Amino acid sequence: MDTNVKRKKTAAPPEIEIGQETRMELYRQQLELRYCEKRAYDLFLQNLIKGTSHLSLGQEAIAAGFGVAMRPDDWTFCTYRGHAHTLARGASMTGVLGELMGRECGLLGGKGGSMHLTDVSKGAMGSYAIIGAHLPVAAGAAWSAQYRGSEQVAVCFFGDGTTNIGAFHEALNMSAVWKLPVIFVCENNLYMEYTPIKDVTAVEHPAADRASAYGLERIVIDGNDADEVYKTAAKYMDRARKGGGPALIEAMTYRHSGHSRADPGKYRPEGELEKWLERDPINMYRSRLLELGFAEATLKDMEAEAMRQVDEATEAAKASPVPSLAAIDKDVWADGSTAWRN
Amino acid sequence: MDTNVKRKKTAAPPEIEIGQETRMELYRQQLELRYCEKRAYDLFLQNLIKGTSHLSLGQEAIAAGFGVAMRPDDWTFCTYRGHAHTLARGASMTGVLGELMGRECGLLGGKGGSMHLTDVSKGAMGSYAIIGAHLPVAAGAAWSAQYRGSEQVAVCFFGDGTTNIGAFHEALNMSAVWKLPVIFVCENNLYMEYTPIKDVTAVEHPAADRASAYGLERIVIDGNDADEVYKTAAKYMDRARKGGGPALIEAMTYRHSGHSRADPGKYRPEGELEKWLERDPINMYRSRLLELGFAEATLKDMEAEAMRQVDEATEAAKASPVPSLAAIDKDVWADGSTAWRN
Amino acid sequence: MAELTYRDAVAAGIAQEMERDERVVFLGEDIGAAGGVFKATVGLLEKFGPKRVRDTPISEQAILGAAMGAAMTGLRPIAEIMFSDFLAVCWDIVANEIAKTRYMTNGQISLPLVIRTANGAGSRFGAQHSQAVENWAMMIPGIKVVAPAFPADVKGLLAAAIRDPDPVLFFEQKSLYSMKGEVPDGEHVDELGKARVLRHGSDCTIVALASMVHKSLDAASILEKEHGISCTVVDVRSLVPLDTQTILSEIGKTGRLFTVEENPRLCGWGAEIASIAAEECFWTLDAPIIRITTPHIPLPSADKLEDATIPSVERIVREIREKMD
Amino acid sequence: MAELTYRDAVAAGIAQEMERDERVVFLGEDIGAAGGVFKATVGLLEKFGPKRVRDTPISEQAILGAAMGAAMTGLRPIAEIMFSDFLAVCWDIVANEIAKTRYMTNGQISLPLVIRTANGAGSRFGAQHSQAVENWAMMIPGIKVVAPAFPADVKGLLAAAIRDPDPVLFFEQKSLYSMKGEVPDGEHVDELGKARVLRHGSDCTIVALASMVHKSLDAASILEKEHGISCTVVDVRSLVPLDTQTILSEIGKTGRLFTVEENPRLCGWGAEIASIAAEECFWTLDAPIIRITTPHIPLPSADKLEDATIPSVERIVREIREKMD
Ligand SMILES: Cc1ncc(C[n+]2csc(CCOP(=O)(O)OP(=O)(O)O)c2C)c(N)n1
Ligand SMILES: Cc1ncc(C[n+]2csc(CCOP(=O)(O)OP(=O)(O)O)c2C)c(N)n1
Ligand SMILES: [Mg+2]
Ligand SMILES: [Mg+2]
Repeated sequence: MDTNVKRKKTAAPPEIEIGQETRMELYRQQLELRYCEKRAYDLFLQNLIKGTSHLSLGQEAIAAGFGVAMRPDDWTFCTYRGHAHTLARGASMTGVLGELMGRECGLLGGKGGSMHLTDVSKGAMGSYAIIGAHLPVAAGAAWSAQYRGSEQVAVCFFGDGTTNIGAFHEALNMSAVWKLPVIFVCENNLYMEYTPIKDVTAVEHPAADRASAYGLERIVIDGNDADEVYKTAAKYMDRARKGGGPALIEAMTYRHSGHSRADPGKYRPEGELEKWLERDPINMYRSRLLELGFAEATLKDMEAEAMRQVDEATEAAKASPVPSLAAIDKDVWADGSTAWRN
Repeated sequence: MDTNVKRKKTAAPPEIEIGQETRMELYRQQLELRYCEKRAYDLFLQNLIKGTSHLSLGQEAIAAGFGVAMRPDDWTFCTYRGHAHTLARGASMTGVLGELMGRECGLLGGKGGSMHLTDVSKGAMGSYAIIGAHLPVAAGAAWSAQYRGSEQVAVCFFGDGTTNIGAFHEALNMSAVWKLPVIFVCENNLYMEYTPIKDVTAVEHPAADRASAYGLERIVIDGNDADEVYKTAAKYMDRARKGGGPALIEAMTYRHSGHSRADPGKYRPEGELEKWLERDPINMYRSRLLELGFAEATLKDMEAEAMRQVDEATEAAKASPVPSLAAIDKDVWADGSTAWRN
Repeated sequence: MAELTYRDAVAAGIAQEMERDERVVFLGEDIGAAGGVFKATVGLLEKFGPKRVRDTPISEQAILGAAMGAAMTGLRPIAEIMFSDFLAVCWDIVANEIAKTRYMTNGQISLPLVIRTANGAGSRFGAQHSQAVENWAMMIPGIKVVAPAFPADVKGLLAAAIRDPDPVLFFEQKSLYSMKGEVPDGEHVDELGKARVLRHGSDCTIVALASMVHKSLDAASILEKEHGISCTVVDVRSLVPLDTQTILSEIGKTGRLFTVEENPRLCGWGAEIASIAAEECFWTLDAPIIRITTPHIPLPSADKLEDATIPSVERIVREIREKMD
Repeated sequence: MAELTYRDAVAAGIAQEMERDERVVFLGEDIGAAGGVFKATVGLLEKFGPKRVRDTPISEQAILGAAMGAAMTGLRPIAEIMFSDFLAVCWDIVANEIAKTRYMTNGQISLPLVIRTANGAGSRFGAQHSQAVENWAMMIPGIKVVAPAFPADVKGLLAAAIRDPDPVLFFEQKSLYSMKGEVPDGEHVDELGKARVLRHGSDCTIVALASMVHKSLDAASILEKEHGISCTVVDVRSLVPLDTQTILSEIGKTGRLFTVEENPRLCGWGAEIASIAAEECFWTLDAPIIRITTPHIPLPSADKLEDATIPSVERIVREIREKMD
């Protein structure tokens, strides 16, 4: 498995400058996502989280890079692997962990679960568990921004495996023809569930090598470098806001854990995980910050603070009751009911 | 509208030689398809054909070029615009016209209609009326040929508009990954139903400009030149038979009539049809044959013979009874029944 | 009152709502410049321009996905799926996304959108362009399902659907597009979830939908005149919400229930109504519940075969007469 | 007799048929190297090789299209759709292509293929990974629909489905994968279209499917022991073909019918059976037909909510007891 993704980069380096504040924010975000996902993992082991769950461990730089670059009124559309993206928009950690644990305080009151995290108040417009479905939905949100001239951008995250389903193709074509302000972000972590993406895809870069089919640029970036993600995000979102149309960005990354809770990840070749652990986005970013002159103490403080928040959220979620059964019969319809008959 | 398609051709000219016999066959085929479609049109006007119907007038060179190049055991998959492709495999004209007229002698005994012509005995494996659906089906047939080592090829015809639906993408990718012996032929007649393809597609050549997304060559040919179609067909089918995998061929053409029976074609810009009528495949082919030294009398004989066949088929179809009502309750299941209960 | 065709009532309903609410947008294949393959949307592009009336590629998943994304961010889209059979290519967006999103998000996201589609048989189009699939939709929790039988209902129910805060699947009956009928002048908005009793009888209750309403009315006349059987005819109009009050009360009055469905037999909406009646009106039913449906087969295309397959006036008369003996 | 899990019975059924017929091939996502996300196909790749056991891209339309194309040209493919909810993304290939092709072609094309899929709730996966959608399939003329409740039936009915000359949609119950049961040694082939009476009672007849069979059996024990109500329990096993003879005869014996469905209420298979009973057993029914179903809502994910939504043993007991009063 080739981890030397830099070599494949073809997009010209973005010219955006990253300030100190932004760097701190990028680090803080990554820490929160990492710690929160690790906590989710611990909570499984304690059987406090039921059902399935798909962690983003190792992929945090993408969520953080975009999360920091987005405006508050931009929209995120993500998949079942959506905890990080939802948190990156500022959704409450208690709400996320609570939802995973099926508690009343959960973002969805326990009705949606791990695969459907949504916080409309933060622009987190849903996590979609059917592969491909949310690409056209994101295009639709972008259409509405374009229609209203609101300069909002829709950002849609999905995996490498998702590039082989029909909805990907339809959404990309329509977005390109209508010049919609939508950024499609393929998090290429080299695997669909357990099958290597290269075994089932006709091109090497499942997203980028298809950009030309929609008249778009070929863009491959290092998804483990939060700065690179941030710059790319800012550049293409800016273009989209100004009417320049969509972009399709392929961010190379790797998930440290299995596909989902049930998966020990045994199908990965010897040494592959280890190689990628050397490129851990958070460790890399920490080193960079130190090189750039940030104080070790500042970073330690940030780390402690992120951990404190996760602890606090964990306790709050644990303390939350399970949802009342009355919730079952609410909210199929906008009038709050579930009635199909009179 | 640019009708100068030669300019856009990028595939190296195939080296296949066309013999005299083949040329006669190509002309004969085109004549039969043309006369038969024209007859279908007349039969509408006489209200002898009910329902809808989609003619291939103007697109005959593609069906003929492939029809002549295919082996008897190869498979054709086509769309509702499938009369020509079905006839080109040798299906009976009486069976085709009979089906359009809803008669017992119809290829499908009146149960399928114009949009579903099928003659398995001739390798015409069905006409599919839902856009895109037959591309994966053709891939499946190719998979079975590959599995059995039978050296059969599946040829799948579809329109320009079809390249924007999800099933196109899924079928192309899977076929490329599995190196299936399937040839995808996009008949680009510049319109989906009434909407110009360029208004709804992100690239100029809806099929060819996407070939690279599946690791395939970019191929655009003049679909009104039966020789060019034949040579291209022979070349890529031969490669597919030998394990070289699929091809995606975009054949530029134009339909002389409306999309379907109900369509007068008013959306076409002034002069466009006229320009394409100058490139009528049959007139062009006739001139070429004369240039190549074929005798006028030979061609006239062929024309008369084709017309005689169409007349004969028309009479046979008209003489055929409407299907017996007993047919309704037959053939949902392989045991011949339609029973869902005991 | 103006006389309009069923087809023109579609355009009139859309125009009425686009005029009053600029959040209403409309997208689909060949709906704009061409006015729709059934000519049901002629004039809308000219009136409202290409920003609000958008011709799309052949990408049904993208069409409905776009409608959904637009609806959750403040627009009120109307999406056309040309033939209801094609709902199969975008069924995920209907059944898994649009229908479930409000509930899954605990009410955070509402989806005020309408999916219009041409439903049903009678045009000799064959098995992939003739299905009556309203029960595909009824089966899925989270979408409202409407199927009008008259031009006035087309306009009024379409307007109501567009104003409704929930997703509505609106089934237009292909075979009725050229039917004419009185449509109220001026703004006309109906109410979703109300059945209508079109004929009051004393011997049996016929419950029907869309084109089957007309056939049932014709059958009821014949049954009355020729066989002295007096039928109530209920036009269901809306499968979700379902007006069980009206339906059950009309069944109760006659003690006999016949449902007339165009869709194939298994799991049709008639089965649902029969099961409700068999639970809730059991003691007032005087005889078996009879469902008249298309047989459970794909639809044949030849005219004679198609006509013999879909419930006909003759068949309705015959079945009711035999069963009422 | 060996004891096998429901999950291992899947692999055993496939292996049995792949051994005897080399036209049988198997494709799907993560089914080969990984042995399936439910580990129901472990060992097949090793045994039969990558030519016959093919891992595919995430392309459900291509998977089913490929199965269809292969079936019409001489193979006997088994295709896996990982979760039955995902049938929505390839519904066109199921409902419009596979189901209709034999009829439309006047019998020219037969499609001996099996679509296996994991169906149903109970794993806290939420609304898009927990649906019981067997009625989506039952509704479509032209596909057979099977849903086994026991490991022996998994193997026997899967083998029968693979040998069947028609397309079969085979619903495996997610929540039963780890259930153990006796499976006959050696070749085991069952017959499609036969319901099975699992318990004979005198007071009422419960008709159930898949996981609801187990809950109904448990409820029947409790009803007998604690309330003196004696129930017949019928495992439908096959929705198409439907064994109406067995079902109607068992309803006739008790005069009372309860259907127990996991799917949401509207247009479920229980409605179909209720409508058949309301027509054909009307005179032998002693009381209203009662359908016990999941409410007509998307499925919530939290364990407590999910458990309260799907019919439980307690609810079956309660509803039957109340109605039998
Ligand atoms: C239509 C559909 N098919 C299959 C699945 C099952 N499934 C869930 S995740 C997944 C793999 C997705 O891979 P990728 O897009 O690379 O995302 P990743 O999980 O790696 O983030 C699959 C096949 C699904 N949810 N929806
Ligand atoms: C899924 C689906 N959507 C829409 C249609 C309606 N429809 C029939 S033909 C057609 C246009 C197809 O255009 P193209 O692929 O270019 O083929 P052509 O008719 O030009 O040969 C459309 C939209 C359909 N049959 N199936
Ligand atoms: Mg991946
Ligand atoms: Mg075209």
